Amino acid sequence: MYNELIMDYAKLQKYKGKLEDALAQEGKNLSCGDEITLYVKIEENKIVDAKFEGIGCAISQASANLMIENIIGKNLDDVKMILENVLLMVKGEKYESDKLGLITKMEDIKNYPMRIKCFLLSWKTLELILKNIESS
Amino acid sequence: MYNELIMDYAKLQKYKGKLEDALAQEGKNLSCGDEITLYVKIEENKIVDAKFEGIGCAISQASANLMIENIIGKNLDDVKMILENVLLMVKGEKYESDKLGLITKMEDIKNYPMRIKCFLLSWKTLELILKNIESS
Amino acid sequence: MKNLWDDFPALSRKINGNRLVYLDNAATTLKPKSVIENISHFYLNNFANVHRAVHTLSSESTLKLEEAREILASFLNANGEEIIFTSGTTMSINMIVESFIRSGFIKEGDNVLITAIEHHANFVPWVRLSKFFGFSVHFIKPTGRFGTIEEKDLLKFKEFNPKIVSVTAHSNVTGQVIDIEQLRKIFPNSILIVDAAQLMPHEKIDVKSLDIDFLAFSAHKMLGPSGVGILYAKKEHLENMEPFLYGGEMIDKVSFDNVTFNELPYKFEAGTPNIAGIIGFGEAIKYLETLGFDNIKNHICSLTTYALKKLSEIKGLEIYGPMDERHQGIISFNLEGVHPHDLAHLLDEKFGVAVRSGHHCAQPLMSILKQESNLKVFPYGTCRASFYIYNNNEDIDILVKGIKSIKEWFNV
Amino acid sequence: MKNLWDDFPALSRKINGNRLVYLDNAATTLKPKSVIENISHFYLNNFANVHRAVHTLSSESTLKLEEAREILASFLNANGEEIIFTSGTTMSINMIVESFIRSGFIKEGDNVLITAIEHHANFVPWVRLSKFFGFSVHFIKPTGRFGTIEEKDLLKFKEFNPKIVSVTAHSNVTGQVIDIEQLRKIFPNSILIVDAAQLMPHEKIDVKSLDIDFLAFSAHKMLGPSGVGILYAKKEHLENMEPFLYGGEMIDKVSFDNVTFNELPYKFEAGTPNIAGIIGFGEAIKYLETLGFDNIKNHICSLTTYALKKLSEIKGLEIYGPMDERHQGIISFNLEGVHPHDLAHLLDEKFGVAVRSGHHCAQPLMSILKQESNLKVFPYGTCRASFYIYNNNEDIDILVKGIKSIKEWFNV
Ligand SMILES: Cc1ncc(COP(=O)(O)O)c(C=O)c1O
Ligand SMILES: Cc1ncc(COP(=O)(O)O)c(C=O)c1O
Repeated sequence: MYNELIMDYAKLQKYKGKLEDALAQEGKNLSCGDEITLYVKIEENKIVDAKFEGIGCAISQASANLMIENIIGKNLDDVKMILENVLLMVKGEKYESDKLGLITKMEDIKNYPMRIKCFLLSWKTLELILKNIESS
Repeated sequence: MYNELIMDYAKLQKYKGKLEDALAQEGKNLSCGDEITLYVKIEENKIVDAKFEGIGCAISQASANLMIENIIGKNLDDVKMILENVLLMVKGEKYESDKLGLITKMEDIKNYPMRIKCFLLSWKTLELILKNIESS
Repeated sequence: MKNLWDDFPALSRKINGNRLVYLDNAATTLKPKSVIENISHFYLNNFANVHRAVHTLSSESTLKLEEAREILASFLNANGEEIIFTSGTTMSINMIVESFIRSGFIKEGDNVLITAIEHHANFVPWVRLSKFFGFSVHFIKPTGRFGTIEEKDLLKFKEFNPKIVSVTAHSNVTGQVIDIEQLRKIFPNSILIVDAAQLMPHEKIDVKSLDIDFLAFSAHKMLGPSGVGILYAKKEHLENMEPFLYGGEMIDKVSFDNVTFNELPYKFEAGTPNIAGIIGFGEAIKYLETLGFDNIKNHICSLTTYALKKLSEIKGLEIYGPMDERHQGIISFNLEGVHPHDLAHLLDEKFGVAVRSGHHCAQPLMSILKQESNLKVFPYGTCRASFYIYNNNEDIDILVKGIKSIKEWFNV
Repeated sequence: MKNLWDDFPALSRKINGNRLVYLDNAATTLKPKSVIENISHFYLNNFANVHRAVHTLSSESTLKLEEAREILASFLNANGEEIIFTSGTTMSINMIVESFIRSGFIKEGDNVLITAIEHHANFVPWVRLSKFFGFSVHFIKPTGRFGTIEEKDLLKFKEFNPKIVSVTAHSNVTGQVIDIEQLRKIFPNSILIVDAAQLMPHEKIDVKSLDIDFLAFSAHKMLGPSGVGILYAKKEHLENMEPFLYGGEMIDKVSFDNVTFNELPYKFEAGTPNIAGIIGFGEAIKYLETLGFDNIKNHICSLTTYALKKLSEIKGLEIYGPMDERHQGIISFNLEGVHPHDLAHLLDEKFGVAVRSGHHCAQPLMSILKQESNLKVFPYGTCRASFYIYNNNEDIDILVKGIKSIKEWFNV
């Protein structure tokens, strides 16, 4: 699970911090108490910037960084599709790997049921944001 | 378990019925609803007669008949000793077989946990009578 | 059905020199080699605690446990989060009743409808806890042949509109299969609880199309290990229900004065589950599905028809239950003049036939059978022969021959 | 202690090319061949339902089950009728609490004393049900080194004279062994409940000489199968207590409006028990007694001493618990800058070492450790290494080497 790429993404600082004038959403990992706040700035149905705050394990940090790298610049429909494919990937089901780019380097997570929650922390937080947008 | 001797004792009529002017005690087998009433006549610390009423399986009937045959004419101390040895026998523990006579033909009962209650129905009723005598 | 004896090593045992004729399947079934080996293999290789650790063994154990949950879920046409692992039917039903009380689902004055033919597992929890909490329990009484529930018995309670209806889908004494679809039609607004301990081994149940609210059954009655049961419940109920067992894994946050709960189904699974047993149960379901439930049902029905015919030829044998197409897999009877314990014991000792005798944890039904019995003395119990996939007509012939010989021996 | 690896086939597994170093014994232990074979053999040959039938298989199953009960009884110095088979520690403790409530043993206004270091199994049932039933739960707070309970912490509650004292005998996080004799002396009049899930695998407990009222533990933490637990209780309590589970086997007479119960211990054992699991547990106890509990305890203590020494040499490693002779078998720690999940995962992936990470079902204790921790960020969890009979010093060397390498890799 822990290859150089994941470790590099775990330590990445680029997407860490607070974004002003952005949607903000908190997420929690029940199993270990890790918490994240995700900031997403959306313009004309497109994610133009995103950052996150919070500390956690290398898996959750790498996953959050990979997520942000992959959603910036995408429109919301594409982001939804990425999210769907990520959820299929962790369940070990068929998914479109060409939609996920480097995220597929974490595919092995599906074999570690205890770590799936770490991996999904940022994604579940993103899902909440998308749901809030839809319902408003 | 079911040899000729046991079947003969199961069908024995000699000790069935009511005894007037005797101690009477009811006993129940929780597991099958069988009930017995045991009558015991005691004179000068000695069992001079005994009978029983009630219906049940062959094992409980044979056991009741064998019991009565073995306690009539014995004084209460001897009866208590017989009872103790019977209880040891069904638990598969060491007992004095020469005290029990034909009753030992039912020793195999110890391997049938569900039938031990059938076998003990009359003995447990006798035990109650002995306890009542002691406490009065 | 093809001969399955090679799959069930226990069938090659000799009982006092006779081949084992195992007809006590309603109490518990034998286990196929594949299930036994699956359990051993798991203990030898992967065993670790589930859910809680990140290491390889624990991950493997967790994946296997959740795979078993998915097998059970698709077997019932339910979702994984609606499948709760318990230690057996008894625990599943107790869980429902106590959780209903804690959650305020049943309160003083509420009405619960059960039948008079229930196994104690679906009788005692209701009757006993109703005394403490002031709700009322009502009983559907069977007016049909020897303990058989007829449609009119159910209809009597239609206007009564009970809040909860909790019924066995298959009597463990009379062998009567209850029509759940009919039951649901008569009680469209009630919470419907089905004790499927006996039906599940014989028939596939689709909880969605039958609109069942709660369903309980045990692994050990359908080739699985002992100590494992299932509680299926609709998600909407589970979400609103207070847990029955509190402890590890079922919580979200715990502080000194507050507790919040984990998501479904874990909210209802406190403590270390019976990991190996659950995985073995998954294997048992796979085995049964390979045989096919249509084949299983046909096989059991044909055995039952044959047995009912042969047994009714024995004079002095009183057979309980409907004795028509509702009668499946389980036959209870008494032989005039022979106590059921003696009959069962002698069948074992002299003929290698394992049947059960006693009240079968259904004492209320026994008191009903007593009223209707034509025997001189009704022994408050019956002998019961029950069939499963590895039985055949020869087994029944041996049973019948055994009963006839014992009858002669007792001179009745 | 002699090398036992041949008895534990799982130890010959390779984890990502490394030999398995299994240090997650506090979660569950591996199973010896003899226990696995015992279970298989039972399923292959004798399996039938217990108590209820007169045929050979059922009689054999019943005798074996009751033999296991006797093994457990003499192991604890108790009587058979005081040994109740449950599905695990969690179920045993829930059984006590709910039965106390039903029986009126705890009522509004009563005081229950537990500790802040309890596993959720001995925490959540009390705290949650106290909300419904109005009794109060009080907490002994550990003032010693990182979660260690000192005598003075107990003495604070002496005058308080709580009705019930329910305490773990061995913390599953700090590894501290609690002195039960001392506890009993301080609370001579309280009902004393001991959660022995962790101590039982390491030490013999004599319930009579320690005057314990209730004792709960799990088979799977001491070489036995999953899905089996024990509740020991003094007969005088059991006689006055309302059952927790209602159903078959636990009753005496059942009518439409009344229920009377079976004798002890069956009154508390409703439904089909985990027959094979219970018999396997008997075999596990035999295995442990052959090794000898003195030897087991010595072995665990010597491993712990060695591990504490080696681990404390690692800079940046914070070790919790007393770190003196009370510290046995279980060691929790955190490495500054590395999340415990990462540490545990990497120990598995790169070194074959299985340890647990997380809150160990002891969240209240985590919040206490957080307060005392010197880490920059306390992760609300720890890594935990726990030892059993098959571990040796080399296992600890591999653990230590692993931690050191991970530390380098993370640059901390
Ligand atoms: C101290 C303690 N109590 C209770 C439990 C719960 O045991 P089980 O999960 O077997 O019910 C555990 C094990 O996790 C424990 O360590
Ligand atoms: C109809 C019915 N319900 C419930 C039960 C109880 O099942 P278990 O003993 O597995 O809990 C049984 C089995 O004895 C049964 O036949």
